Amino acid sequence: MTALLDLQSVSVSIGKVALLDGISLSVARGQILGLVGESGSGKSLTAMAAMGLLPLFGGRVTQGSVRFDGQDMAAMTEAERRKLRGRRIGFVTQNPMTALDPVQRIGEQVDVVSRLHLGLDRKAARERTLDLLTQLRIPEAAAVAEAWPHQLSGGMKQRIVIAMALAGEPDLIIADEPTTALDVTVQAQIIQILGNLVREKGVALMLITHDMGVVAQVCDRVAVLYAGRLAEEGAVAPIFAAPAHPYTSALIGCIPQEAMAKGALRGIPGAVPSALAFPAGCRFHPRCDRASDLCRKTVPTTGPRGDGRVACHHPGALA
Amino acid sequence: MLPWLIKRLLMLVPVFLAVSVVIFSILHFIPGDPIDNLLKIGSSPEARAEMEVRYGLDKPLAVQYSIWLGNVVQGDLGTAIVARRPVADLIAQALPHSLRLGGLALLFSTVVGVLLGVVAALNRDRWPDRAIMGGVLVGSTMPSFWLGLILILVFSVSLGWFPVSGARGWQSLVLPVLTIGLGGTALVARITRVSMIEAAGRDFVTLLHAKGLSPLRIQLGHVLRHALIPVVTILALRIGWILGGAVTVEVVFARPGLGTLLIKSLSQHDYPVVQACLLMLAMAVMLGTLLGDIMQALMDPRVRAALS
Amino acid sequence: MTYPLRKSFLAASVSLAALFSAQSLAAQEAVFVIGTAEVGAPTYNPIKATMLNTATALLFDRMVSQAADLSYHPWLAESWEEAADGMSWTFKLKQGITFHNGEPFTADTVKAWIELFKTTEGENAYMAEAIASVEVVDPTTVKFVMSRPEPNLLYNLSSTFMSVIEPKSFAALGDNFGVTEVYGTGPYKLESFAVGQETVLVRNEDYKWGPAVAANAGPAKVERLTFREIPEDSTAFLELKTGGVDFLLSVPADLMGEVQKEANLAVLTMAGQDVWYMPINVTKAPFDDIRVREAAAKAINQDEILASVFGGVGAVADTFLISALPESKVSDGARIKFDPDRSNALLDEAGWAMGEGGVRMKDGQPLKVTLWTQSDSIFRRLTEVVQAQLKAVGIEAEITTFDSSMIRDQYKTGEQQLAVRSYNWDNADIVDWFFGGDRLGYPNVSMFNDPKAEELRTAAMTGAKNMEERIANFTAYHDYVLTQFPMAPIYQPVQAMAYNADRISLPATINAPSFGTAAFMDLEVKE
Amino acid sequence: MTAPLIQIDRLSKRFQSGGGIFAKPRVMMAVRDVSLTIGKGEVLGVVGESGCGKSTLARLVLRLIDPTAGRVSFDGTEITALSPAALRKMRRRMAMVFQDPYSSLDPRHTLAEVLAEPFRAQGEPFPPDRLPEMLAAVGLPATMASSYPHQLSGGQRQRVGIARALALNPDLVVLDEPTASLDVSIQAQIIALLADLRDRLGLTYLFISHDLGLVRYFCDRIVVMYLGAVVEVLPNTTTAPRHPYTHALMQSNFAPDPARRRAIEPLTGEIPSPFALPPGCAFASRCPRASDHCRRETPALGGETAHPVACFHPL
Amino acid sequence: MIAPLRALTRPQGGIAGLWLILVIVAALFAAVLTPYAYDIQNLPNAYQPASAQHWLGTDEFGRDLLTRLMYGARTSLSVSATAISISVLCGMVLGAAAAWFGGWLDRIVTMTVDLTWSFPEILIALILVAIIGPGTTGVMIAIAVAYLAQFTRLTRAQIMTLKGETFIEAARSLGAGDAHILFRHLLPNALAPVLVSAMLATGDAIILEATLGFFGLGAQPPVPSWGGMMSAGSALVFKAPWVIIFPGLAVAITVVAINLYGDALIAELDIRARLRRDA
Repeated sequence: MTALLDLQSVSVSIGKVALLDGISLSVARGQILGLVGESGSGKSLTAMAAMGLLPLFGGRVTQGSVRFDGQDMAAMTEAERRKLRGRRIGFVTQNPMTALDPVQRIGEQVDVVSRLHLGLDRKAARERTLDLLTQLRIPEAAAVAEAWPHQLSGGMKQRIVIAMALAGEPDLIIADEPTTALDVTVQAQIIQILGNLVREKGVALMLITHDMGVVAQVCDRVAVLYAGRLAEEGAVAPIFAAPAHPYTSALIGCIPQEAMAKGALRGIPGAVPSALAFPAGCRFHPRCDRASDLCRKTVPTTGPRGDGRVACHHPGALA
Repeated sequence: MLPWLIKRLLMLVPVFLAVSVVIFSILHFIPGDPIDNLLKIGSSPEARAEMEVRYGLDKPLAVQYSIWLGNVVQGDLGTAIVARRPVADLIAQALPHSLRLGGLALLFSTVVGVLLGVVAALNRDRWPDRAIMGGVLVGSTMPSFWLGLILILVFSVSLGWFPVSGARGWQSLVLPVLTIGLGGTALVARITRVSMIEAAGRDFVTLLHAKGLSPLRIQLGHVLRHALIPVVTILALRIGWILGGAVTVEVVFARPGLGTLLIKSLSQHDYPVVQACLLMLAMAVMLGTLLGDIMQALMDPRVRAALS
Repeated sequence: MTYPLRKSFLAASVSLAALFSAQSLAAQEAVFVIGTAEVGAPTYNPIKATMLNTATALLFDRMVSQAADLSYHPWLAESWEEAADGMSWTFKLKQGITFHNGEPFTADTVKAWIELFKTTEGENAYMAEAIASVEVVDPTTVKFVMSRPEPNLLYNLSSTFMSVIEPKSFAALGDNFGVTEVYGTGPYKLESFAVGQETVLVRNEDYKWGPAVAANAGPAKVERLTFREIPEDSTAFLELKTGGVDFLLSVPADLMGEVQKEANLAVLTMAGQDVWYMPINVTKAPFDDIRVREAAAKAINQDEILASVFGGVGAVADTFLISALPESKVSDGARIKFDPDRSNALLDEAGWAMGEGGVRMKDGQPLKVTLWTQSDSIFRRLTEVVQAQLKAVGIEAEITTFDSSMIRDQYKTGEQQLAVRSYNWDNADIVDWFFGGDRLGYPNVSMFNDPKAEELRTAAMTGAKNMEERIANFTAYHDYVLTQFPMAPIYQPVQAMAYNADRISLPATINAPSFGTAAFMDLEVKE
Repeated sequence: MTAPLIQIDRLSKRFQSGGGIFAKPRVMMAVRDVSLTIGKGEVLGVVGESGCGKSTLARLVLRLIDPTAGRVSFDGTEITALSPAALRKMRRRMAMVFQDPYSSLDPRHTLAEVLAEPFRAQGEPFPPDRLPEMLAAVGLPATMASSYPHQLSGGQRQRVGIARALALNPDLVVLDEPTASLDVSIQAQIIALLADLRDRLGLTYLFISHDLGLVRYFCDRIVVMYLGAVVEVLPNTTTAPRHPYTHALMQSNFAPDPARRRAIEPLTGEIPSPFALPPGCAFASRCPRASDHCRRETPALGGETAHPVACFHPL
Repeated sequence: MIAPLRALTRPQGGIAGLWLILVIVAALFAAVLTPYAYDIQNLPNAYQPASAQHWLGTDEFGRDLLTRLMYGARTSLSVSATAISISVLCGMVLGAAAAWFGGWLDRIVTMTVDLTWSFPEILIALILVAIIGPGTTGVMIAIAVAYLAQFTRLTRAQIMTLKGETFIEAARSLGAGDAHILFRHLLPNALAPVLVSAMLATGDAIILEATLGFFGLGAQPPVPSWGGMMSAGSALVFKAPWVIIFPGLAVAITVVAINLYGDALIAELDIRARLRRDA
């Protein structure tokens, strides 16, 4: 399977602060990549780097390459990148409540994508919009298209955002914590819709989340980020079966489960460090129960493990 | 929205009544008596009493108020005691000048202010932004009478481009409009810039970029549209402020208008005129707030929804 | 209507201006700025008003006109005759005169007018007080029957306040007369009047009964006159300088130098009719002590004020009347002149010893008084100088500024101590006006009520059978008032006018005491 | 079940919004006719989605807001009938930990001041020597006493919030989604701390959460709320749900185990507006089992006393 | 309070602060700093342009302009600052009461404040001076009343926002009484934004004071105030323009400085968002 989106050793800074350090990951058509980590780990920034939208936040790629369908994004002009966005890369944001322009009708906000990228006229674009809304099981699509964002519920809005992401017939969808702001019952709805897209349309999906349960449930591969670095990456089943990186293992252990004994849930001690004061060596070492002097001094290299990779001086064994 | 509008208009009635009470009563605290201006020196108390009867000043304040209000509602603003003519005439003479000056100043500050605000916001924290915001700050800190005098000194006295004073022809409007407009420009530019920057940081803007829209289209089609909502609202709220704030400029440029009429009548204790002027300004303020609400509702469907 | 633009205009702006101009200024019109003292005159009703502006003089005519030498000449009255005992006057009227509304001017008109004048409420009725009744002898002859001799009658009849109005419309219009409509026999008709802003007059084409003192009997030479009211002298000057107006009817002395710097501007001066003075409230301590009054009066350095505030234009005042009036020739001892040594000596004598900080003290109280003035800039400047001059002899004066229209109410409270004022009048009866014991507060700002002065006053006002007697009586009255120091005279200006010599031409001499109808009849606009 | 500490009897709360001289106010029943008991030493979980009234219920229990109807008794005292002064005294026995660790601490107060506040609020002198102990109890170093909230991480702030709640040794602590705005790793820390404190101090918890998984891990008994009403009370964490809504909640909770992948069966339909509840069962619009009966009549909480459920067609 | 000092370390805040300190020092020590008196006239010496003896020239009474500017700063700054202090004090009480008690009190206060807020300050001040009479006291009260709406509004908005904060609810849950919440939480938190906006308003008040002075309603002569100095100068704008230009510049530069320093202070206190939300 060839990668549609391929990040090679990407480092990102905002101003003088280095936030991402040598991130490599890829996602192929028909595949769901889960990108996991706590807040401050650099998940959203990775998404922005993939979209070429870092300048919006005053950021830039300082090292490494971002390739989409074989083309280096850095070598493209801004106009070319703009043609990728919306057309070949769809984006689903974290908070559907604020993702829509509150003073523009729903329909127009979806229409613009197919008019801009597919060259459809007003009428054709609206037909396509209604078609997409119906596909996403939005009842009374025509009425919704004429509605204002504030008239819709959160789950409905997120489906509109997904419709916008789909309107350009993209090859890749990047979904940045698409369910965090939603109620749990609605969350299932959205996850199902996204999963179906990959199965039915064969698009690639990069699903950013902090919820290992979601990853376990829908992703093919998972990349775990910690403090701007990649901790572990690989196929979902082996990693959940036997996490190599202590952080991955700890994250899984943080999800309360019915089967868990009382007192088994202990969390990870400490907190994610600030980007202004990343610790030396392995950045996870202050919170890690396997940490040695080596971890405190030397940055672990990323080595292969199974079909994936891990960056740890003391990785766990394969199952 | 129509039921809301009707309700909103009905709401103006108690406000109007409250305002009229304040306006009517406050003037009676001002020391001095307009009758003194009319009476012959050394005239008898009887003559004075007669004069008071003639202008209705002998009755209790509450009665005077109800008579006055009754007349005002019927469009009769009374007769000026010192100027000795219907107050409505005086207002009719002054109002067009004020409206012309205020309207043009409003237009000027809106157009120039929005333009500057947009340029500054698009160049945030770079030199055009700093230059514009610096200039705008300086422009807004100059006392308007002083600015007016300096403009007269430069453009009228030295260059001879515009007349020094008066209200005759478009030329005489240029400097006063500029003087008032500069202050308003500062306000508008600042709000536009801040709202643009704020709006540009909202989530939906990121999504617009992700949809592949061009930055210019995003800034002018979406961000500016949002930024204009507070600008328009505040401008509408400040209509009365601009009309009344023209006082100093009207004095400096010796222009007729509500402001000069008010000042003059105030110093002469010509109650009916002062009351009428204040009432006009209060009405402008009230209509401004109404206009602000309407504009906001027109521009923002959320507000519209909250209203219906 | 637009502005005649300055010649030095940039060509571009000229063409731009031409594009936007609604119409260009017709040659036969001129724009005047009336003096700041006349700004805000609310009406052109001469019977009722206490304040009239120059335009009034053009709407109406008077019975008689006055020449520069203060002699009286025919106008609406062709000739007149005073009875030997002064108890009646007979006027022969000109024929064929009509009012602006078409009504004829006849002896009946005069009778109706005088009756209106005497009965209409207002401050001016005293001018016709001595006229007991008016008899219509024939359509062109009227006889005034007097209740007492009135040597001042011709003066009163030449005053703008005794302009002849059209009696029918006056009665019909009520308070609107002089505001919305006005009908006189004058050389100009009212086109529009916006109080405090401007008045536009158009020529009365039928006019041919101009005053004898004017070369042109009518109609007037300029078709249309605009009188603008500009409250600030400097603004008015700038308008003249930049071509916005053609003529300033009053230029304060401190601007004279500036006017003279401009090549195209000309200055016209006429004998002054104003006196600036400092009333002293004789009832308020410490000025209930005549020594303190004298000290304050003699602390005023008139020469310094003339030189510094008024740029040396005009003359010092050392009596209450303009020096052109014979009644101003009082005894030398009565004249009030700057004498700081005397001031200091008097204050020492009165027990006010010089204290710390240059302020005199008595019984632990500082010599602190109030000094009221008007908000007009020239008043404020003069007052500040007066304040400094009083301080030089140890009197600390605290300035309070009032709006000119408000200050009269304030005087009526009697709370004032010192003030700076000016008046404009060219008749000695002004002494009565400002120091009469029955007008305390205002106009008698000094609250002066002296039994001896009252006796002298009655004699001056009503006791004279002819002019010589009247002059003698008034001189005595004036002399006595001065010795009581109810005020300090400061300055008498000249009447100064400035105009754009490129646009306006004036007759070589203006044969009138002030710039009025006679001057306007002969005034021309250059093509 | 032990003796009840809290007895809630037919509690209702109505909110009005908007309204003015001319506008008709919009009325919302945030809590509808809720009756519950909380035993001494028990951890009672209340679970439901946003807008279900669980936070309102928490505030009603502490009488931070006054109920529209119904009663709350605390240890036999009816607190809904207490005078303000008596209520203030009572407050030392019950405390609350809030959802947002950022806005629940006054930005201008140091931790020492924050922890002194419970004493000041009760008009008692603050024993400064207790400060290190109070901080240690929630796992914070004593050196932090002079720090300001903005110098702390979210987890640390929430620890301060817990320390403040425990300052006066209360019997009941109401926990209003104490971990909802924290990262999972920190959430686990806080839950562990809360469990630890409960064991050591014998506290009674009313634990509000939207996360059924968390509630099932942490609580003894679980109350499920939907649009203001209790739809089911699970007597223990292992009981199978009987209400279709509880079932759906459980289905929405993904286990971190790829081996247990299953087909996702999300709910369809829209949640009715709380301002305009339809007649009948509030869940009917999204319920796969709903019948016409459900749309007409409101099911009462009934069935087994230990495991009541409000449904005409329970699982 | 460290923030005011920290604000000085920012480049703009530093320059602005320096000017303000300079003006305040000049105002306080005018008597020592200048050999001239503000009130002694020297009429022959009138209208002198700038020279070595008179750095900014002399006015129409021959008095040293720089000296009068320094003494004028005393009047202008003290009148404005005092007026704003009164205004802030009353505004905080009114605004806090409205926000705290709500109900009809709040409605009436809000309506009054909204209406007066839309009225230009200069008009309110002019009417009040007409009632009270001219002079520094009148002007001070007039300015205080003119800005009352602004501070009432701001305080009310701050308290309303703070009332919704969880820490208030937390205090209440601990049994804290109204006084405790008002004085230990609400007012301290509302203070910084109100004080900073009071400082910015002082700038506006200086302009307002100058405008009233220009109308001749401010400090009465010979006491100089910046506006009063210009009112004398307006008649001679072409004869001795410096008489009016310099006081105007003093006003403008001082107000710019207050704004720049205020901006720096806002940045230091990190309250921009709160000020904007409530504007």
